[in-house]
Amino acid sequence: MKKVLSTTLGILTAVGGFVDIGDLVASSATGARFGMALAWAVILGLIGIVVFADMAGRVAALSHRAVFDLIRERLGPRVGLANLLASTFVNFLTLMAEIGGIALAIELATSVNYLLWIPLCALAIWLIVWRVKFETMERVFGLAGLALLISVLAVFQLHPDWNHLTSQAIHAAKPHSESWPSYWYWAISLFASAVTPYEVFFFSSGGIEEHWTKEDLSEEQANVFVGFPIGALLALALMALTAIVLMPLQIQVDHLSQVTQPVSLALGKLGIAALIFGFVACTAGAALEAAFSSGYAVAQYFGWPWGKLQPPRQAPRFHLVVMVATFLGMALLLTGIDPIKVTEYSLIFSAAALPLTYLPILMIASDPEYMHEQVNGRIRNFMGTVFLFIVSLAAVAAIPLMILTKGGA
Amino acid sequence: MVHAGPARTLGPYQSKADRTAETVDSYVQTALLSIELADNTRVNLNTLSVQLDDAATGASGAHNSFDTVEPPSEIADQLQEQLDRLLSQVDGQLSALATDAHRHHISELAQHRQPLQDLSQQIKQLENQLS
Amino acid sequence: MRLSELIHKPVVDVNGVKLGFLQDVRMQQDGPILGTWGAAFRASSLLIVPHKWLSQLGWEAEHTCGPWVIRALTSLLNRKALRVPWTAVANCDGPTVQLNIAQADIKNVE
Amino acid sequence: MSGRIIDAGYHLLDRQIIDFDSKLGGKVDDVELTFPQDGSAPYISDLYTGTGAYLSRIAPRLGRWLESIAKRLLQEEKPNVVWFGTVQRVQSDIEVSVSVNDLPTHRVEQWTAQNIISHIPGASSASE
Repeated sequence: MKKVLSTTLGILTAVGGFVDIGDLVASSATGARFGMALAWAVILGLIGIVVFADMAGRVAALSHRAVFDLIRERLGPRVGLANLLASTFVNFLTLMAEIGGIALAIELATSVNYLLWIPLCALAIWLIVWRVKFETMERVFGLAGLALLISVLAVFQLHPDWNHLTSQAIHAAKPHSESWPSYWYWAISLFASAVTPYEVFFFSSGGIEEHWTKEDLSEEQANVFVGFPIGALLALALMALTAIVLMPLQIQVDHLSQVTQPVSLALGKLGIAALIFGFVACTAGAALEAAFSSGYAVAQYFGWPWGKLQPPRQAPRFHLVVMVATFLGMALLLTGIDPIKVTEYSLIFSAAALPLTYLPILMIASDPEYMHEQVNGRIRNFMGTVFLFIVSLAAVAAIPLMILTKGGA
Repeated sequence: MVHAGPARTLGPYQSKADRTAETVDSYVQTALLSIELADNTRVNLNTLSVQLDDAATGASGAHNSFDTVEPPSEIADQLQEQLDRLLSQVDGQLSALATDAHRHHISELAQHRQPLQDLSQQIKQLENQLS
Repeated sequence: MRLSELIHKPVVDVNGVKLGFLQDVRMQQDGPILGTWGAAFRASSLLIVPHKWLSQLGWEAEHTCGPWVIRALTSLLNRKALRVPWTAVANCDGPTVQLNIAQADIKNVE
Repeated sequence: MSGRIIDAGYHLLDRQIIDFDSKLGGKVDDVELTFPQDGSAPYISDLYTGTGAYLSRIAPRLGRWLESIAKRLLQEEKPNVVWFGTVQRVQSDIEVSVSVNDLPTHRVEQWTAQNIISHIPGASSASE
């Protein structure tokens, strides 16, 4: 049990990348339209985030410095500021979308309009950041998010044609009813959301909140190699569910309520109850991750005290940033902005933030001044370079594809 | 009604009609799946009514945005009239369905199955003519 | 004077020939004693690089770590970098760092 | 060639300042080079930290304007400066021997704490 508990930071971080509100719908929507053809994008995203989260975790454990603190040090104030603005905008849009996501999930359980839940959800998220210890928050939401494993059970329960699914995934062929731009748009949005920068901010800062040192590298590794694969597994399960149930019926997914239908078919009311609990836990976990990351990025860039290592009074500006981001997000949501659409727009800004986040991490992970004897080996550097190239390619292609397909239409 | 501007040639108008038909048919199928789930008591009432509300608002949203586009020619007029008739019937069925769900009249949901299946059939036929 | 005013300032030799931009000033701990720190860091040499945007992307000559492809690219782009002793600086509060020796006489110091 | 060798920009600029109790005290936003009267090479006498010095590197006019206001407001000649004499250690971050409360960035931190954060219950107690 101790082993599982010690990997909840990894699980919680992975939730933000693979099963936040945007991914719950995106994974389901791609399953309904492309079957398992875009599974490779989730797998590629998994490898990418494992490579970079592991590096960021090691940097945090060895140098006790978090990612955004090092980004400014490596890129200087001007380019660092550009990354800060892009990342903060992504963090804010994501935080807003996740608060909306929690409300949408609660609406599914209560059929009371999601707008009414938003103030309560925003207050709950802020209160958790304000009062709850980091380890406690991480344990609770990391484990609660595992309720989404019900979707894996549902896939087996539907007794699918496994050969058909695996051949779809391997051939990764574009269905004739879909256009190439929308194929690549959805592939890039699945990949980009799996490697969103705030996962790396949260994971490395979380490592410092947990006082990681050289001795904790095995725990760091466990977090990476347990947490992120679980996240990817959940995303692939949701994709498989809609590929099996909704694709034959030509149902396109653009509401959270449609995502529950395959599990309802497979496991009935109990399945839905567990799934909705998983939705609430994952969107809340992702909201906390985005809220913390908003504070982490700004405070670490300016060198202010940050995090839950001390009471709020001793990290006032960090908490101020989180507070403003949370309640500004709430206010915008109450104007009726569609939370699911918001995560798609954040893709544009992560295009700029992606390369400017992962280049400094790659360099610092090989710098003996920070890593002492734990500098990157040849394999980590090779994988890091390959994925830095893929991430930059995705970043360049994201915006034109979004315009071309008018948001994946 | 605010006109979003005429689609100059038949081509774009036809593809707009085709996409609208596809979207509305997707919502009809969603509603049919919800009815089947409700019949087998595999979905709780709250989630069911949200599913049916989303289907109703989704379909009428697609219908409204289709109506805002002015048909550029007589052939397009005929197409618009044909599709519009189908979409209005769908809107009627889906909003009745959503209301039944909110009033917890689960037994009455099944009566909407047949009309929705016919409408889905007709929409699919229209789609085949278009593409 | 502030270091940020010096960094990325163009460097000109005694004949007015532009040599590049000042990337950084190397310091040696042999200045006056300062409080509990000890001997202050005193300027010993300066590094002149051909492009200033490189260091803005973290690709600084002599300090870039990372995979060999990044290190190779950085050293390639910075191959014309020059390290000049601080004694060669005539004055540096104008718009450029003015050296008191000609480009030909500059020998690269470590 | 006695004493340690560093590159001022690389090893000092934009580095995290921490106090003797490793509490975070802002970033090194700039470095002051003092030119001795005898014309010998300049040496590092102070570190700058704070919004004024930071902005001066990105938007010089705006930064200097902000600094002049801070000077007038706080009646101090160099309000956002840390004397290099108080530096204890220069590694991947810069440790100073003074407490974070005496560092320039503490004023705005203190102002935020008193005027905003402490009005909210639970501000001073550790989270459970």
